[in-house]
Amino acid sequence: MKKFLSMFKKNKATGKRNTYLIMGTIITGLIVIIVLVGLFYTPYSPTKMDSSAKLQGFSFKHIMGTDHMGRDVFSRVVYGSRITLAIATFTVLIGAGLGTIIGAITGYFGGILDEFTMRVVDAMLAFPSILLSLVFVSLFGTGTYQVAIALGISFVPSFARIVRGEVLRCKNMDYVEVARLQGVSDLRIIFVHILPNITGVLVSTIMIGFNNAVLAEAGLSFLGIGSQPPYASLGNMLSDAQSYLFSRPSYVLGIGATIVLMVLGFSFLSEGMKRWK
Amino acid sequence: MEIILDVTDLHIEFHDHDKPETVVEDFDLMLEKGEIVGIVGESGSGKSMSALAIAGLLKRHALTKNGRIMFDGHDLLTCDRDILRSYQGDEISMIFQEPMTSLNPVKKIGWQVEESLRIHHKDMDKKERKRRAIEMMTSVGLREPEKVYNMYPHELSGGMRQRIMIAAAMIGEPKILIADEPTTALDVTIQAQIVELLRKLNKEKGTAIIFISHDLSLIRQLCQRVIVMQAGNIVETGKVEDIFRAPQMAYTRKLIAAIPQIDL
Amino acid sequence: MRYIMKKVLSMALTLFVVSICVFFAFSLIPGDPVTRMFGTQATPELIEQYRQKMGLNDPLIVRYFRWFTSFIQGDFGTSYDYKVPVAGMIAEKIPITLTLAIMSFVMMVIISIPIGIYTAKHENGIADHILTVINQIIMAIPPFFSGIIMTFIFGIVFKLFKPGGFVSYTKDFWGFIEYLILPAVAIALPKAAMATKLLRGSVIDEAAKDYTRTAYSRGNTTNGVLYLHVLKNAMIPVITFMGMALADMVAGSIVIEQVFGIPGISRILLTSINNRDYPVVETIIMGIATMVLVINLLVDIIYRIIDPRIEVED
Amino acid sequence: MGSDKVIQIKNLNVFYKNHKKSPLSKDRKVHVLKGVDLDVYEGEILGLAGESGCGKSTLAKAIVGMNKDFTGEIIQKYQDAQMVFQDPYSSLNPSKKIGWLLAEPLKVDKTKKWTKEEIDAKVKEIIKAIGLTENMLGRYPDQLSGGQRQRVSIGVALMRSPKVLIADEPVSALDVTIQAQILELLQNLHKEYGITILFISHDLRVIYQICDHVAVMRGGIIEEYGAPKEVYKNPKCDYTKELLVSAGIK
Repeated sequence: MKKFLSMFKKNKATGKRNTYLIMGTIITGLIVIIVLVGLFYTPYSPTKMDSSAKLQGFSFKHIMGTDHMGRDVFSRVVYGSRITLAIATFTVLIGAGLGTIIGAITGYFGGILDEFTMRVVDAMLAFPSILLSLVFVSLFGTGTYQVAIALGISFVPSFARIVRGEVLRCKNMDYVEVARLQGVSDLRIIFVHILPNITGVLVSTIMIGFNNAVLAEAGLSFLGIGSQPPYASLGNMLSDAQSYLFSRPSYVLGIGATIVLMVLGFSFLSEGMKRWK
Repeated sequence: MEIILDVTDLHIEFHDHDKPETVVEDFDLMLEKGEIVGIVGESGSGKSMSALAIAGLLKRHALTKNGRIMFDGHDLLTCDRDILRSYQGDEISMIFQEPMTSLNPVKKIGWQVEESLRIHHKDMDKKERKRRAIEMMTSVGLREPEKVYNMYPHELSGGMRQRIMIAAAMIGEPKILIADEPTTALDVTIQAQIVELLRKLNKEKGTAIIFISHDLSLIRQLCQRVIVMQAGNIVETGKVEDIFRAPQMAYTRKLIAAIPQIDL
Repeated sequence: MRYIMKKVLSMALTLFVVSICVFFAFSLIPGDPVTRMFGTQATPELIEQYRQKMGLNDPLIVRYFRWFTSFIQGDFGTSYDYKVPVAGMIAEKIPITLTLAIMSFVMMVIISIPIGIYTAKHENGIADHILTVINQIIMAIPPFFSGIIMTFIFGIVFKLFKPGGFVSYTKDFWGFIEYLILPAVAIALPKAAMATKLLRGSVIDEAAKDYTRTAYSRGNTTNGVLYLHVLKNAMIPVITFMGMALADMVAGSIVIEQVFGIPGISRILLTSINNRDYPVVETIIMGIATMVLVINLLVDIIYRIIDPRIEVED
Repeated sequence: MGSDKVIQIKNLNVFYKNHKKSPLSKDRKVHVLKGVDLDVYEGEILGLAGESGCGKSTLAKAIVGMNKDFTGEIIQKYQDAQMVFQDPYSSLNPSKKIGWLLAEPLKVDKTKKWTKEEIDAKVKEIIKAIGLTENMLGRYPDQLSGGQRQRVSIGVALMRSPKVLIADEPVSALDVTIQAQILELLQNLHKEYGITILFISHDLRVIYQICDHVAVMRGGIIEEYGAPKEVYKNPKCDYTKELLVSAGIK
């Protein structure tokens, strides 16, 4: 944590600030705060229809306008962001958690297990990620939880690959040999000696994971897979809004911009954290 | 003797950080035609930086260079980039410490050996270039040069790659060869062969050599004159035998003392 | 040649493994296909009769080999919903999706390579900074959103094309290509941004290596070093990325076909997933898997041509 | 005889498997050590000389048990040999402080349970023995110079007071003046703790300076063995001669 905070200060050697990290923190922070506040308060109920106020443009009353059923788009976006973020978090938790364990163990021990696992991982990685999630969705079903699990599993291979690569790199360092000579147990070497050296890469990968998870969830729900109306997630709402592109073009903007900002926040954070040591 | 290179008051400063950092201060060097001069020093002494500056290979941003490097009537520090380039690889060549990484991994050996000819002798035809390359590769002691000509760097050992580097550097018959720790990454027996090769080329082609090393005993084997550097400054300079017999400065004495003595 | 043979063999092996995974995954899902076919009209006798007819009572292994052998002979089974052969259903859709993917790929290559080289060459210049930020933003815009925006700008404001006015390639080939331009741009943009970023980084990394210093020492100009020495090395990771991007684009077109109302394989795939029409889903997945593997094979061959070190490592 | 030998190596053969990259390619075995016989005597510094690829590091790894895939015999009087590596930059974990690195060998010691006070005392003893000060304990490896790092590496190896220390090219990556200091440190520790040292180096001069015996290796075989002074004066095999000439000694 201390290290994280110190990254906001000017770099002593180069005199530069980590702009990406600052921008990423501001954007992501803002979205997270709005979503958290949205747990207790939104300007309108996201499901309350008002037939007298259909498809209104941006105004002070409705900052993102209203939709085709007269619901307040901003309130719906806050609600949809909550679903998107929740699924993304779940996805990254599964992906990073399982991926780190699989990658660390196969990378460290090597052998047949490693060769087999990596074949499977490579085969999965070669598949386009959206297709992979579609395969799992068609196996598990199309509900919110199913989508979260499907996305989570499809994220495991990339985490496993990256962690394995890092562990392999560290494993060949002499300090691991030294530890082995002293009789340090394998698990202690993996988790106490090696893992602290790859936190930088891991944290940055997790942020990229969020970035990809938000994109993937939005894509799937745009296709109508995932949480169902009236509690729609962002992609779903965007798909609805597209039908009204003629009558109220600005309808898509609020929703689309939210997705872009959410992704941008995470991608900035990841860029910034690549400089984490 | 004819002076072919005259470096005076060379001063190099890096500006990567807030505070400028001086890496070379008041470096002087007069190189006579056909002689071998050694520059010795530990890491951070500025020996490689001086060499890179002479070869015109220090990157142009984030640093300042002062002083003069006179070659062929031009100051290489201030002259036009095109003039500098016309000397690089043709009149002034350089070989480096890491033969494993100094060659382009995806280009054939022959292509890399001929490169200087392609750049500086545009009228030369392909056949002649190849003939010269094979000839040069033979004279640096490569067996089967025809075969090596079509190989890639990863197929060769470290010693062979350093020979290739030397062949590529010498193909334009330069006046000056700058060798930056050319044997440090090699085994002792290979090291001795490379040193022998450099001595032979110096004799046959009359190329002057600036030989940079951290190893005083190696300098003693090859060079006539030596410049001792420490922390960017020249500590002492003179004939190799004089310096070994009667080192003037404390640092030189320390360097000599660090060589384990063998009395058989 | 031996290298290619080896890769083809390994590709066939992978495809075999994928087919096993796909078949067993879809066979293990709860729910009986016959019940699924007849819905509420299903009587136990009818179900049993069809189970016999379709060979569903045979052991899984037998069914797998039956499925696999007919699959490689081009018989992909019959759709539960439409009761027609799957092959016929998707045959005319594939060229549409494939054209879209290839157009996006060409655009990505055309955009990313010059910009990547330019920004790397002028590292830390003003243009580099601006392009890097733009890049970062473009990467964050999902194709379905940029597709909608483009529909609005070019379709509704400037009326340069008619949204939803897709023409099939059988009727008007150039009209078909014209309609696909905007969708292809939408797919290509984020990939091009990523490729640009990767190429820029790769060129900068390679330019810091020892051999570039050697190249300068022989009197090369900056452009000489860049184009004769650095670029070939720098392309190696970019080619891997582009191969994966091409595969991604085939899948990415699924979403974008929805945005632009293009009747490619996406609509069939989505309805089949929603309706659990497994023969169709299996076929499309196997089709895309085969394509992905063929792309990988091509990437491996290009690799082998560019990087002479590969043979030794193998 | 016999009892004063800390390590006896008899007809040691080591094969390296070239790890296969795909199931379609064949395993290739490389014969790295070809019947090595070597005795290491208690309290001596034995120099192992040779060029890269001659098998000297392989021999070291076999002795400390990092490579168990060998035929022949390795008899050790004490089973506690520790090792110091060449590269002072990769042999210290960059994410740990010096104090932690020194304490780790005691924390994982299976033969004895160390209390916190005992560990602290031992760490302080060793940091002094390797010529560093206690304020270094709170630093990270990247805040140290190459020579200081190599001192710490030696310190880590000494924490459990081993009777045998194997030093694999411990000074090759260092500047000459630093090299001299580390050699002096090794000699001092040798005297003070009575440790037997197997000193691996490609540098015949360094071996001459500190070793009691020297074994010259080439291609997995020990070509020559003896006291450095004798071997250097009257080298019996051509290879030793070539090495001596190359190094400018003869």
